[in-house]
Order: sequence, then structure tokens, then C-alpha cells
Amino acid sequence: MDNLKEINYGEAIYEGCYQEMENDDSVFVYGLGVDDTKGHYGTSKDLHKVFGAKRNFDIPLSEDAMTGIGIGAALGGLKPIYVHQRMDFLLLCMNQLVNMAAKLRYMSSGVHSVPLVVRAAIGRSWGQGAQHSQAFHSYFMHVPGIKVVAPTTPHDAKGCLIASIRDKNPVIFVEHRMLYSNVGYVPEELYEVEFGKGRVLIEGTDITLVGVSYTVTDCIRASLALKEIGISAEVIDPVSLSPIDYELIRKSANKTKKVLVVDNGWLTCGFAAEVIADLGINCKDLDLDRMGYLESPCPTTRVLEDGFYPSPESVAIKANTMCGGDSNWKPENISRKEINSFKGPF
Amino acid sequence: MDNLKEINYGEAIYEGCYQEMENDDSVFVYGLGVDDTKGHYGTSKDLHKVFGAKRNFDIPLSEDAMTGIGIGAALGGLKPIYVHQRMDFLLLCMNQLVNMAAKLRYMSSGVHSVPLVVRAAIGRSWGQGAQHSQAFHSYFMHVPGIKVVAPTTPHDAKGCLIASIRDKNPVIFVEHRMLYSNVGYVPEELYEVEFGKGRVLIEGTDITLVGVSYTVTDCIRASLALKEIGISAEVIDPVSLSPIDYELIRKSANKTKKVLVVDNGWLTCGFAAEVIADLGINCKDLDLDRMGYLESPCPTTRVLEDGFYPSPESVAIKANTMCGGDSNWKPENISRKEINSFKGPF
Amino acid sequence: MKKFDVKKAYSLFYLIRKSEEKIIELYDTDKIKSPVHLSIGQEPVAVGVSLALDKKDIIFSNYRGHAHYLAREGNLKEMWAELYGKVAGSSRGKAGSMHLSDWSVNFMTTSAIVATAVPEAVGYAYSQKYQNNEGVVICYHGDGAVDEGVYWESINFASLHQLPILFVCENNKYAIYTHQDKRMLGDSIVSRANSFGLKSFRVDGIRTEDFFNAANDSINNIKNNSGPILLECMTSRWRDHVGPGEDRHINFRSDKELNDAITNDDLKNLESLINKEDVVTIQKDIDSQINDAIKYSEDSSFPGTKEITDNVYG
Amino acid sequence: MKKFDVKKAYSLFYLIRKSEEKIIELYDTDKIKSPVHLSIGQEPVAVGVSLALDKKDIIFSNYRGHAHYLAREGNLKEMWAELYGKVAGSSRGKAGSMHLSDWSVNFMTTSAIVATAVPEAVGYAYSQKYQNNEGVVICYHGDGAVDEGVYWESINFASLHQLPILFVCENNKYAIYTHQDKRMLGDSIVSRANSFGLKSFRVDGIRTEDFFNAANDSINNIKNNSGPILLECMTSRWRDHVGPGEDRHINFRSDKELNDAITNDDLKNLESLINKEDVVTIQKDIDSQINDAIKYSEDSSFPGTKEITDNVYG
Ligand SMILES: Cc1ncc(C[n+]2csc(CCOP(=O)(O)OP(=O)(O)O)c2C)c(N)n1
Ligand SMILES: Cc1ncc(C[n+]2csc(CCOP(=O)(O)OP(=O)(O)O)c2C)c(N)n1
Ligand SMILES: [Mg+2]
Ligand SMILES: [Mg+2]
Repeated sequence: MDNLKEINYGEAIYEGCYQEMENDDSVFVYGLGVDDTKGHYGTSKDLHKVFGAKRNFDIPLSEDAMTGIGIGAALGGLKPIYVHQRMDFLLLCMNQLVNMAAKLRYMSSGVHSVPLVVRAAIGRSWGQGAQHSQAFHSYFMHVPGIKVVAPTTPHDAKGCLIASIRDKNPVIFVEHRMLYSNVGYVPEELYEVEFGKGRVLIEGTDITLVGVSYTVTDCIRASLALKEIGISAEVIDPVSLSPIDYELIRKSANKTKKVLVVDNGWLTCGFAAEVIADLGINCKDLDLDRMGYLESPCPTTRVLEDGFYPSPESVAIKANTMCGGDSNWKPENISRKEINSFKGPF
Repeated sequence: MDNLKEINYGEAIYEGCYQEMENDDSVFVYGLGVDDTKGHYGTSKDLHKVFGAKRNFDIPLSEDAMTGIGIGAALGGLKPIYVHQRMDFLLLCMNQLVNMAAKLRYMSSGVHSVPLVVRAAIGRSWGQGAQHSQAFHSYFMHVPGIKVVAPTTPHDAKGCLIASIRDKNPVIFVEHRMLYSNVGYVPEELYEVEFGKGRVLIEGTDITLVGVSYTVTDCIRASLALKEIGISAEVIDPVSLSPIDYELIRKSANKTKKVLVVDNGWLTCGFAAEVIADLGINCKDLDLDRMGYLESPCPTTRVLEDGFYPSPESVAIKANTMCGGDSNWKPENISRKEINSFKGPF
Repeated sequence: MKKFDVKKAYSLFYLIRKSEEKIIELYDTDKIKSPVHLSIGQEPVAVGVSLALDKKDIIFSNYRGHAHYLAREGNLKEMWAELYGKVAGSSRGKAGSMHLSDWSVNFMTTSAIVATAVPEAVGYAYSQKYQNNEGVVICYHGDGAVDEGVYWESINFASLHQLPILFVCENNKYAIYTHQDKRMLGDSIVSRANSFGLKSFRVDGIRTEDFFNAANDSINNIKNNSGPILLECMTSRWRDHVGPGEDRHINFRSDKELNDAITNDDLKNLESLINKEDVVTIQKDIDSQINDAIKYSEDSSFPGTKEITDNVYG
Repeated sequence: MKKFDVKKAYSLFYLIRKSEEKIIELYDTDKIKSPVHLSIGQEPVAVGVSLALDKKDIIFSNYRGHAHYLAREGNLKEMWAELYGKVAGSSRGKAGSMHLSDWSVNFMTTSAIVATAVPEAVGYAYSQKYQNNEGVVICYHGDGAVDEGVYWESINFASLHQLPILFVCENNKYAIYTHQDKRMLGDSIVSRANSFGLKSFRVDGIRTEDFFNAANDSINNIKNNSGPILLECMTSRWRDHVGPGEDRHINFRSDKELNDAITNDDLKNLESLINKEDVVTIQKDIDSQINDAIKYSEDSSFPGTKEITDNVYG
């Protein structure tokens, strides 16, 4: 992996998709607006011009059937990628994903496979309100037969997408709108990021911070702020949520003895609950805690929305408290370009 | 609550529903087959004859719309009860339940309320296979704005149903097919079982067993087997899953120092994960573990199915091991009438 | 049966148009804390339908709901404050543009998930019939909504139970940038709905009065137990799908298509039917109402963060 | 174009009928580890359609799938072993009656959730077109399936893309005990589907040959790029919705309705068209096949519990 290029998360997805479409004729991309001029944040832009309309096409608003159609096409030997503008829309696809995609292999004792990729963007920017902001990764983690990945870096975005396409199983590929502009070094060639392996993004000794998708960036920023007050926070990006790299998290937990899981969604029965439950069962003498969306729908007005989501500040404050620090401490204002520069309209 | 009658779980639901329909004209019951001769295990039998077709009616197979129709009727001042023969079918209702029912009150800052009750039966008997056996209580626990109850006893079934109907919020009322024949003493009058309160069904000192719905009976039976080898297991029935009585479970955990949560569903991001995460965060020095559906879809053939679900035996064995007992110990065959006597055809 | 009131029509139309234009004007200031889906170009439908309604009738709308709300004579100040995300908003800022609701005018709810409030409207109609209430339910939706299965499930139930509901399909031909032809074979919304037992009509008018007439007849029929009705109202969206901008640069429709619609603007036509003085009075009155509403919104405060978890449960 | 082969038709019909009767006979022994939805009465549809198919054609079915599978000349032994929950079953007992599948005869998948395999069938047809493959997809479903929104979404996509698929609606008039009239206004499956751009025809026959003719024409048309077609096949379910029993005691339909259907049993008719000797040979052969299949199933072993978590992921 010699040739590295600095590109953003959206471009990395585009590149992974493009290259794998070149590589494999059976890959196709469909979803609302995937062939319009915006091309889902550029990730599918003009693919129809290169690969033809049968391999990149717009669809009617029919999330339920279009999921089943992807499953059927996968049974027929193709590798469909279904792109959703908002993860909230997956609620219309639950029957197909859970009752069919996750089960066809099992029910046929291994004859069927469903190499379907469902890309879904978590909608946060501002003003998205209760129905355009939700994250449901934990719904899919709950169900055997489906894999879930939530890459944070451009490198992982490209590699996970390629691995997802090549995987025999249905994969939910979780994107986050505030990640598309994230820049990083990405190999030019085709490569896979292996599922089931997490990454220690920052090493530390005092506390472990585990994020998911966009909240990984909250954890990174919090750890930088914590560093300034002498707290060494280890930051873990699980990357793959199902299967999940419990070992890596346990190892870090056994080292730091303190774990704060910052979910990108609600807490009850969520990813954070799962990670903490695993630690509670398999490790001893840990201080554990969790943060995530507040226990309400997402409010539309900006002031409430800002409080609804975890932030680098709130993560740093909680971590500092867990480390015995002053609970009145507040980090200097931490800049979040992607949030502050977002201008809408949507 | 003087007049007690010995009736079964199904009859208790019927009685609660009937009495509340008498009491409140705005209550109505709908769902597939609710007005047929079987009347959903007798729970809605002949209600249309007493209260008229507008208050108990059969519907087209349209789970998605019929959920929204219930929500709309609730907005219009009625109190709908939507009955599902299998909880698996709720996967078709997720958009309406999560994006609408759970949020309308919040989005209107308290003006709307959605007093909708969704009754859903977990389908286990035998041979139900991958699509007729699932339990999704944790999906609804995950989402703020929805309540979830899963009564185990006839007493709680009646009282929870009445409380659910009267509640201003959408309530998922979880039933279990193997509970319908459970017999118990039930007050004749109308009464409510308060949400957010669990019950200690059996007191014990060595280990706490927490079940959900039908697995509460596994825990009870396991505790009886454990008693014979001198282990005193406390059995908790949370009854209400959202809100959930964390306090009660923590108190028991702090006493016994060992908690085994037996879920009636998959483990990852499920109810058991939630309870254990809470204990991991809020209590110290506990031995924690969990059991539930194995990590696969439900197989159809009986031999595999028997191993897929937790059982009184498997619960007792695990609990005994947690208490330091011999891991080769097996309880005498524990009778489960409702499972063994089930003859189908469905 | 109601008669078409030109002055009222003009006044509501002008109110909607000016409000939307004000949103465009202000949007860059970031004072509006919400994505907006403007109704400019589609006002004739909302105004025509609303003039046919009684107070008791009930509205279900969608994220493109400003016109529906204002034509219903909802509270202008509260709507503006809601767009500003302030406590004086109809939902204290929690709803924003996409989820307007206001029970004082029976404006029930608006969903941002396409077609998702359609069954709610049907369920409300069921409750009207159940309780022997008078009001007819109006269910606004776009041409994209009929792509969704839940739409046909809902229609089926409404026709099976002969519920008092009028479906108003605002067919602007596009779901975002996707033309109806790329989403269904044939131009067949009316025939599809008819086959489900729903009496369905297309209103090809560009005139507010045409939509009024169709709605007026329909509401009257529904009140006389005709069962549910669908009006497919052909219309045109002048601005981008979302946000204050235009969308010509996206090249998904011809300039001519849009220009024709703009040339036929019924606001000019209505204005020509009223005497000049009245026009001036109406305009002045509405301009100042809008300015007041904006001032009111600016003066109102933001909710406090402790409100975040209020009203999750009742 | 194929010709109707009476002997083959009789033979398949007899195979299905006898297999189902054997299930009824054995059910009380609890050896069959699965709920069963019998096809007795509905055989003419499956047999008629199957005789019109080529090997390359692909079947999607539902929980009432025995007839579809056997008419397709699936493996009788493996089907029986699957009902017994044994390792020799087509899915090692994990599927049971409700989820039969067998790729060796392009019998793809059967769902127990109503209408849920319909979009899969459409997606498979998309993949056929994409890959320029020859086979036509057959999508069997009941009259209840058309109540589901996903059905109309699927039909819409199939007609929009002119996919090579034949929908076979087995209209036995009931979803469990609920008559079509209680589920939709009018008797309009064909007109609904037509309005979605799907060429649709009702086959009112009680004769296997009528279903064959309709399917044969349709398949031929689809192969000549007619686009998708729907056949609404009027038929009758003689036994209870699920299980081996009858359902007269439930009183949801008139005895006459059922008696008429039984009187018209096409098995007798087909038998009358073949010479006696052939009938005897066919019957003997099939009876012994079924007995062999049962013996095979009894001899096979149950899977071991370590198989529970096999084949969750590939
Ligand atoms: C279920 C769902 N899928 C996709 C979207 C994204 N989306 C928002 S509006 C829209 C177009 C809807 O078109 P139409 O119903 O014609 O209404 P219009 O915007 O033209 O008024 C789409 C696809 C959504 N909000 N909900
Ligand atoms: C989505 C869903 N809802 C309800 C059921 C319960 N159910 C099983 S079969 C059936 C009737 C289906 O009728 P139809 O499609 O006509 O098929 P038939 O059984 O008559 O062959 C119902 C309601 C189900 N399996 N799936
Ligand atoms: Mg439109
Ligand atoms: Mg039927």
C-alpha cells in the first residue's frame, strides 16, 4: 500500500465504490438520487455515466420493496449497494433486512448468500429534527446474520466499503454526514479493511474512550483537551460493530481501568450498553460509564440540538470526572469545523 | 382488591380488555383475525358481538398503514389496541412506531398524545422457525417516547393491559405464546399495574436471576432446582421494560453479588446487555452474566430449537456454575407442561 | 356549498408568497434554524383547498407545509417563531419547519418521512366516523408519496371503510429531482387510486379557483357520504426541493417548463380581479403582519437546555 | 410454446395430493416437526403453471409451498426429510415446511411473512435482465399478499423496468378466515395491477389445463419482452389455513362453496382423460415414491445441537 493520496471521507467512499465496480461487473449502486448531480455527497456521482444506468440508478420511494429487490438481485448473483440519504429510512426496511437478508443463508443451511450492502447516512448537521437524525446501528448489531461497520476515517471508509461489497453477508455500512469532509491519507489501490478488528487511534493510560462513527471524533478532540490537563486518554475506534473487537476494548480497559463509551445514538439497549455489558461480565474492577443522545427525540432548534448530542466538551468533562478531576472544569472551546461551517440548507 | 379468581393469562388479558371497553367507549381492538372464532387465543373473542364491529374488527394485511391508522385514531381521541399474532410482524411497523408514535408528543411540545397499545405475541411453541419466533422488546426499549411492558403472570397481564390502555403514550405490550395457559389469581375488578416497578417473585441470597416475559418462568423453575442443591436464587420479574426498575435490580445485585440475566431474545444490544451495563456502571464487585437466544436465527427442527432457547436446565446450570458449583451438575428433568403439551398445528 | 371568494384567495396567496420570499431573504442570516421546503408555485392548491374547508375539518400535511398551514389561517407569529427555534414557536422550537402542527386550527401533524402521515390521516378519519364527528380530514401529500406502499395500504383501508377523507396529491411531477416518469410506468395516479375504489380526479388547473371548485365539490360529496376522494392537483415547484435557492443549475427539468409555470402565476391573475385599492390594503396589511411576526420571533428567547428532555412522555 | 401433457399433469397432481394426504395421516404422530399449510384444492394452479416452465425458470414461493415445490419436480425425499427436521432434509431441518428451498430446481425461497418474498422475486428478475439470462421468474403469492404495500411497490418496480417475471396470485379468496371482501373494496386485483402497468388476467378455471394455457401464453409473451404479467388464479383451499385439519367448524365460508370446489376436483377429470392402465402405473409409482421418502426421512438422523449456530454467516 504505497501510494497514498489525501482525500476526504466522501471521496474515499466514491473511490472504493468506483474501483470495485471496475473490478467486478456484478456490483451496482441504487438509491434515491444516486444518479443526480449531487450523487449522494459525491459518493456516487456520475457512476451511471461510466457504468451505465443499469449499474447506478435512481428508484421510486419504496424502501421496503427496494430492499427486497436488492436481496433478490444478490440471490441472482449480483452485488447490490443500496444507498440511503438518512438512516431513519431504514425503519421502513426492517422486515426485509431482519426477516429475510439476515436469515436466508441460515434457513437454506448455507446455500443462499446475500451479498447486499446497505449504506446509510446518519443525518446530523443542524435542524434535522426528530426524523432525520437517528442512528440505528444497534438494531442491526442485535440480529445474527447481518454485519455492521461504521468507519470514521477515509482510510477505513474505502477499505470497509470494499470489504463490505466482497462480503458474502448483508452488511450495514454506517456513514455520518459530518464525516464526509474528514480528510486523511488513503491508498490508491483496492484494499480491504478486515471486519472484527478495532483500532487504537490514540494510546493512553488513564482512561479509555470508545466512540462510534462520528463520536470517535468527539473522543479524539476530548482526548486532546484532556491531555492539556495531564490526563492520558486512550481512544478506540471499533470500526466494525458486528462482529465487534471485544478483545481490543477489554485489553485497553484492563490497562486504564476506566472506560467511557460514547455512543452515536440512544443508550438503552444500544452499542454502549453492549460494550459495557461485555466489560462488566469479562473484566474486574472497572469504572464504567456511557454517554450518547439524550433520552428524547432530537429537537430541531440549534440550542437544544447542541445539548442533545455528545460533544468533545461533554466527553472531556465526563472523562475528567471519572479520572477524579474537578467536576467544574471545562475545556477551552474546542473547534469543530464540520459542524460550525455547515450552512444547510438541508 | 378482594375478589380473586383463578384464571389464565389469556383470560386475564381478555378480562382486562373487556372491562376497559365497557368502561371507556373510546377503546377499540383491531388486528388480523381478532374477530374470528379463535379471537387471538381467546383474548378478543366475540368482542365485536358485544361492542360492535367498529370496536373490534379484522383488517387487511397492512401492518405499516394499520399502525399509522391506530396512531391517527389516537390523535382523534380514541384508544386503539392493535393486536399482532407474531412480534416478528412489528418489523413492518417500525417506521410508524419509531418515527411517528414515539415522537409526535415531543415534536408538538406536549400537545399531541398517542395512547396506542400494540399487543404483540412472541411466537414460540415449536417449529416456528426463523420468522415466527422473534422478540424485539429491546428495539422499543431503545427509543425514547415508547413504553414497553412484558407481564408474566395473569395478575400483571390484566393490570398492565389496563394501565397500557389508560397511558397517554404508545405502549408495546409483549405477550408470549407459552404464557397464555399460565394460571394465577386475578382480581375481578379493574386495576392498574404501575409501570416502572419490577417484582421480586422469589427471594434469595446467593444469586439474582432476572428474566423477561417467558424466561421469568425459566428462572423460577431454575431457582426451584437450585434450591434442592442448597442455592438460594432470587428471581426478579421486571414486568415493565421501559421504564425499567433499575433500583430493584441493583438492590438485589448488591445483596447477592451475582446476577444472571436471562433474556427472551438475542444478547447483543438487548435487554440483558442493558441491565448488565447498568449494574456495571452503578454497582461494584459483581459477578455478571447473561443468557438468551443463541446467536443464530431460530431453527425449525425441534432438537435444534430446544437448544436455541434458554431453558430451566440451562439457567440452573449456569447459575450453579456462577455460584461456584460443579459445572457438570445437571438438574433433574424439569417439567414444562406448556411446552411439552403443545401440539400445534401452528 | 361555498362560493369562491377572490379577495380572500388573493389575500391568503399573497400571505404565503410573501412569507416564503421573506424566508428566502432571511435565510442567509442563519436565523432560521431549520431546513425549509418552500411552497412557492404550489400556492393555488393550498389556497383553493383551504377556502373550501370548514373550521371542523382537519389537516394532515408534510414537510412542505407552510402553504397548507398559512392557507388554513394558522398563527403566523407562531409559525415564524417556530422557524426561528424560539419558545414562542408553536412547538417551542422542537418542530421547526418540517413538523409544524397547531391544534387551534386543526392542523394536525406534518411528517418529514415521505407518506408517513398518510395513514395517520386515515386513522383520524376513522375516529371521526367512529365518534360521528362532522369534520372531513384533508391529507396533503406529494406525487412521490404514492411510490410508497403505505400509501396504497392506507387508500385501501379508507375506501374499504368509506371514510370521510379527501386526499390532495400535489403533483409537482418531481420527488426531489426525479420525474414521475422515472418512478412509475404511465401517468396513472388517478387510475391507480380509482382501481383501489377511491373516486379520483385530476385537476389540471393553474388557477386557484379550479382547485377550489374541485375541493368544494369533493368536500360536499364526502359530507354526503360519497366515501373518500382523491384530487390529483397538477402544480409546479419553483424553487429548489429544499432550501431558499433555485434549482435551474441542476438541469433536471427544462427552463421552459419552469418559465411557463411562472408566466401563469395565479397571484397576478387574482390581483387583476380585485380593485386596486383593495389590493393595496391587503398587501399593506399582510406585509406588516409578516414584519410583526419576524419581530416577534426575534424578540422571543431560545428554549433552555433543560427543555431537551421535556415532553418525551405524557 | 409447450403443449399440455395430460399424463404429466395427472402425475404431478396425484403426487401433490397424495403427499399432502400422507402429511395429514402422519401429523398426529408428531413426527413432522413443522407447522404445515396444505395445498389441497389448489393443485391445478401449481401443476398448470409448472408444466409451462423451463428448467431455467426460477420460482419464488411462500409458506404454502408444497405444491409449488413438487410440481416443479423438486426432490421428494429431501422435502419429506425437511418436514421431519432431519439432516437429510433440503435444509438439514432448519427450514421446515415454511421455508423450503432447493437450488437444484431453481426453487429459490419461501417466506412465512406474507408478501415478503415478492420483492426478492422482482430483484431476481432484475438480475436476470442485468445478466442477460434466459429464465423467467415465477412469483407465487396469495390474495392476502396484495393487501401489503410492499406488493405494490414491487409491482411498480417490475413494470417500470419491464422485468421478466410472472406473478401468480393464487386467489383462494381468504387470508386465513378473512374473505377478500373484508379486505378490499371490490373484486379488483386485476384492475389494480393493470393500473400499475402490469398486464393482468384472471383465470377462472378449475381445470389444470386452463392454468397451463394462461401460464404458457404468459411465459411466452414474457420471453418475447412483453414485460411482467400477473395471473389471478381463482382456486380453493380445502383444508384449514394451517395444520392437517378441516375448517368447516369455523363457519367462515359456506359448506356449499367448499363442496362445489370438491365436486369439481380436477384430479378426477384428469384421471378420466388417461387410460386406466397408465393411471394404475402412475399411482403405484408415486405411492411407492412417497413411501420411500417417508422411510428415508425416518432413517435419517436429527442434526446435532452444535449445528444450531452453523451457517449464520458465510
Ligand atoms: C421515506 C422517505 N424516503 C426518502 C425521503 C427523502 N425525501 C424527502 S422529500 C422527497 C421527495 C418527495 O417527493 P413528493 O412526495 O413528490 O413531494 P414534494 O417534495 O415534491 O412536495 C424525498 C425522496 C424521505 N424524506 N422519506
Ligand atoms: C406480514 C404478515 N402478516 C400476517 C401474517 C399471518 N398470516 C399468515 S398466512 C396469512 C394469510 C395470507 O393469505 P393469502 O396471502 O391469501 O395466502 P393463503 O394462506 O390464502 O394461501 C396471514 C394473515 C403473516 N404471516 N405475515
Ligand atoms: Mg413532488
Ligand atoms: Mg388466500
